[in-house]
Amino acid sequence: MKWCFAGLLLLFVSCSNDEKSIKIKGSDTEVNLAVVVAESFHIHKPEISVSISGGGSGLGIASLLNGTADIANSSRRIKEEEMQLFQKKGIRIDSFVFAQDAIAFVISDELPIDSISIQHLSAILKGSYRNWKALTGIDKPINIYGRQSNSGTYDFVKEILGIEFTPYAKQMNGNAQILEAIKADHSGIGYVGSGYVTKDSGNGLKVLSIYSDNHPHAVSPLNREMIAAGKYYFQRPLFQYYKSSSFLKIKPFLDFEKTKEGQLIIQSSGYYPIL
Amino acid sequence: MKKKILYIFNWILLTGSTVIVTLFLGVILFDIFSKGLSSVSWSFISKFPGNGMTTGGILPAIIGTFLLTIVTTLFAVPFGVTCAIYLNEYAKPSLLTNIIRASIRNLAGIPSIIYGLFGLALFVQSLRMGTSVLSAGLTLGLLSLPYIITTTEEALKRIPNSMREATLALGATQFETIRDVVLPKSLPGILTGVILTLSRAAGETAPILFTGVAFYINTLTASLNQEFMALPYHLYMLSTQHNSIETVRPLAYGTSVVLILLVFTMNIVAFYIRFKHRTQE
Amino acid sequence: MENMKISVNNMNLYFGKKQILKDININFKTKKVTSLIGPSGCGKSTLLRSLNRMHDLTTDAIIEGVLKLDDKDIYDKQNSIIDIRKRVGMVFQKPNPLPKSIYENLAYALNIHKFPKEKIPALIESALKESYLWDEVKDELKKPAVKLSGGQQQRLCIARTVVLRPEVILMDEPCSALDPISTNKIEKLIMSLKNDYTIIIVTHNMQQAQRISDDVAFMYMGELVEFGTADQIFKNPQKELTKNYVNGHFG
Amino acid sequence: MIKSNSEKREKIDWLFKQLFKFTGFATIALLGGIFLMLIYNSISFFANVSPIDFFTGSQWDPGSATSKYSIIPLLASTGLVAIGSMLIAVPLGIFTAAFLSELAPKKLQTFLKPVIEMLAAIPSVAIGFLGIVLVGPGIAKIFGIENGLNALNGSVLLAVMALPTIITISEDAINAVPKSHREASFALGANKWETMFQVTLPAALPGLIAAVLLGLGRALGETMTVLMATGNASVLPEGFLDSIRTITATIAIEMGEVPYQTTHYYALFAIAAVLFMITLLINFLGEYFANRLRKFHA
Repeated sequence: MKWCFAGLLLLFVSCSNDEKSIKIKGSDTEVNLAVVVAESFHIHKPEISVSISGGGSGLGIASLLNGTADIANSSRRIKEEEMQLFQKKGIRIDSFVFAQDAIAFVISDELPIDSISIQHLSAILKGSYRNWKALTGIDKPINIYGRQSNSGTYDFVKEILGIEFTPYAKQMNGNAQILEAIKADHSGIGYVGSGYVTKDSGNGLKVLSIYSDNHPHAVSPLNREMIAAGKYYFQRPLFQYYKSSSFLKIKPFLDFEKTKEGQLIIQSSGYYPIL
Repeated sequence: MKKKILYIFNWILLTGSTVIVTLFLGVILFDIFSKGLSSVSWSFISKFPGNGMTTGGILPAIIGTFLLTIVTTLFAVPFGVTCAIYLNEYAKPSLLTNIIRASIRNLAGIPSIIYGLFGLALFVQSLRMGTSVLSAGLTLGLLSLPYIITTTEEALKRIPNSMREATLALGATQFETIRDVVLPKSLPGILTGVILTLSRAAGETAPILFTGVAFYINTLTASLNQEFMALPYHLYMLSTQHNSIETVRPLAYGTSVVLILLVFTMNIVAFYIRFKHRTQE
Repeated sequence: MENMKISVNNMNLYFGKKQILKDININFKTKKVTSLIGPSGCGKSTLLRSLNRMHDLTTDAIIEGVLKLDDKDIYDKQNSIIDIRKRVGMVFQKPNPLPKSIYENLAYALNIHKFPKEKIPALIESALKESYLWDEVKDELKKPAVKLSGGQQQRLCIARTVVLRPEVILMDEPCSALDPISTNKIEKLIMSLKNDYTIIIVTHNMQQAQRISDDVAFMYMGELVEFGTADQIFKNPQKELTKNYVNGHFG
Repeated sequence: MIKSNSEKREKIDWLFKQLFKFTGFATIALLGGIFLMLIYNSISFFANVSPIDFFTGSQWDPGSATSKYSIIPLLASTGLVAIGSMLIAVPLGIFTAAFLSELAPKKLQTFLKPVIEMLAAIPSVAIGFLGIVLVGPGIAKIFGIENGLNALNGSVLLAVMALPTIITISEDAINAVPKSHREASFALGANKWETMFQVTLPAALPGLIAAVLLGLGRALGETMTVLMATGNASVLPEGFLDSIRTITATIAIEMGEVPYQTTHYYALFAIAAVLFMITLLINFLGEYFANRLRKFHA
């Protein structure tokens, strides 16, 4: 019994080397990319421990605010009200764009369309179109597989289209679950980060090209050149937010992302390097 | 004739139910082991995940679960056993003690995620332990306390009063009686309860979700204020969060096999202790 | 004037609101065997257990009156309960050896009372001899005590009490769980122990009380009905109640 | 010298008594703290959001511009999936318990009891995993729907998890029915089945109710399984084939990502408090029935 208490005490005392561990949180879109980067980073700086958690972009920013993360990955810009929370707490933050992402709209390859207009997409996501008939001639209900409200992707799509999602949109835990669902559901439509569709997303899926009044030529999110030219409608920078005060601690990791090796990893994971 | 049909119907009802329940376990174990056993190898349990967690092993998750269980044990066992000793050996039997006892029993039925909330509010925030093995371990410790208190009290209750009187009459103090007779004699019972509780804690996911578990960590968790990977969360992550779920499905199955084997081993150890103790008596 | 070892004056005992013992006055003589007899539930065990403060852990027990060991108040807070129990040992109805070896059963009390280490083996040997157990167990002192027969276990419990050299030994129906042969051995043991110790024994067995006692106290419904020498109580009881009981008319 | 030894030992005894008392109370206080923490944070929530909206609205949508905090869809989801699980688990559990105590030969019992204990030992996350890879696709196929992540999936899995509790307690309850009851029934000429359905099971009823309540408590509080297997759509469910989102899953999804000490954060504590009250009530009721059984047979 006595040594139990002693052991407990020892445990409390042995909390140290906080400086050597970096906690990265947030953005389901960026998490797998961050894992791959951290794996390579370990080879260069094995003394620094990097732990990564996913969730949504909101999770990352909230964790940064709550002090449980050192770097907040976010696939969207920080919101005004979030910024206010940081100011209220007197925390100064900086950001770093380490890659670009394009959001892909995915459907089953059994549906006979390859591209879709922004207007139709908005109508579907708002819930005005609830059947594929008007668009494809096939009489099937439209099932929307979206993300949860904390997701940066969710926010991004919502804001760029200027809509509110229909409450019938299913809120999936992550990009991967959306793909799984659409693979099984031949009348589904969903959106994921482009990193999820480039490699081994499996068969049965189709990535929609997007066109709008300004760009009548449909652009695929997998088209590297068009993205480099900034021509895809749903493309966005991927952010990493951090507290200004802890910059020195996380600098080695950010530096590694900027190296050629880092950018190569980003590219091979299906994202687009910073220009 | 009608009676006979009723007979057969009843028999089928009861036997059928039992067969279905047995089948549940059979299907669960068959599915997981038939698809997962081939993924499990020495390198699977001794290597880090690689290539964006699509290859490699689950070593950090095993180490994380191990560390977590140690923190849980060091917190829950001394406090739980002490509390049980207080309730059973010292506290006067009154309405208040009975209410406390009933509350503790009922706390064992509180959803585990609520312990997670409390752990977040208390350890992560108020006590500033951050998201870490320590916070998560203590949270699981809280979750384990009611079980440990209840099972320990049951073990203490099985010690007949005549055992206590034997030493008391020799001039031993109450503490000496507890130390020299009550605890040694109830040890197997306490141990069984503790191991069963820990096996439950090791398989828990909800309470560690926001108290310290990480998706991935590129070194082994070496200090208590670091985040960690854990087997049950790893399985959750691989089956719902990973970007190529199909590719990592064998890893998910392999992780389930390791997790279930771990939990079953702890259960078997506990049952063995109980069995051996019972036959000795 | 005979030497009094324990004296009980105007004692009342309650469990909660229920009165168990009513106005007890009794003196136990040094180096004599006193038997407490009476029907079940008359309070004789309760009285016995109050002599070495075994009720202390029964939280709702209230004891009034003065109980003295020699001239020391047993219930005085100044007096250590440890010392009281060391001087007043107790043997229970059912043998309750500790879950240890035979040797450790005896060594236990010596160790907690910090007897000098080098003296312990000799003390144990003499206690076992005194309890007529030595010849039966001397070759297997390491054996777990629970492996002994019931009678042997009870004699071990007596030896465990004797090893501390107490002044008084309380026995709560020590033979009720034993066969006649073991009972016989224990009775013999009691007869020899009374040369050195004051013995107070609770028994249901009239013949046994007659055989071993110097004094006998008859209790009924929480009251001490009659107290006297064994001859007096069994041959010439003063009270009708006593007469009926010892003649086996009730109880 | 001996005197001082006793004094020392009594001091140690006293010290340890205080230590046991202190840790005992500290542990109890810590566990009591859970309750206070929930209440405290819930009060902070209701300072911002009216309880009427909380208990009457129909939308849980904390992310939108006009945040809506209504527990109703979550409560309905939780209730639906838990009741569904009971519809499956209660008959299976009670009949299995009856089989174990009335029909099964000793040898079969020694085989079946570990089976039930092993079922109880399987971590919830593994059950949830099977919901994704096995049960969900199966349900999708049987009902011809595209996606099996729905309330029915959750109910099946929760039934599996609640079964060990229900079986164990029901079996105790049936075993506790005195032999004399059965013998009396046999003596009146009733056969085995009539005795079981008309005498034994009714006599064990309080225990069976306790079993169901405690199983229900387990199903209501389960997190990982429902989080993984039910699709997590926070709308009012219309049937078992709808995706649902329980209280536990909502906490699991959203707690990690809310800034601390905001309305949304407090909202999660408030729904947790509601869940806490419900499970506490059910557990106390279960205990009440279990005690009645004990007293009845004592």
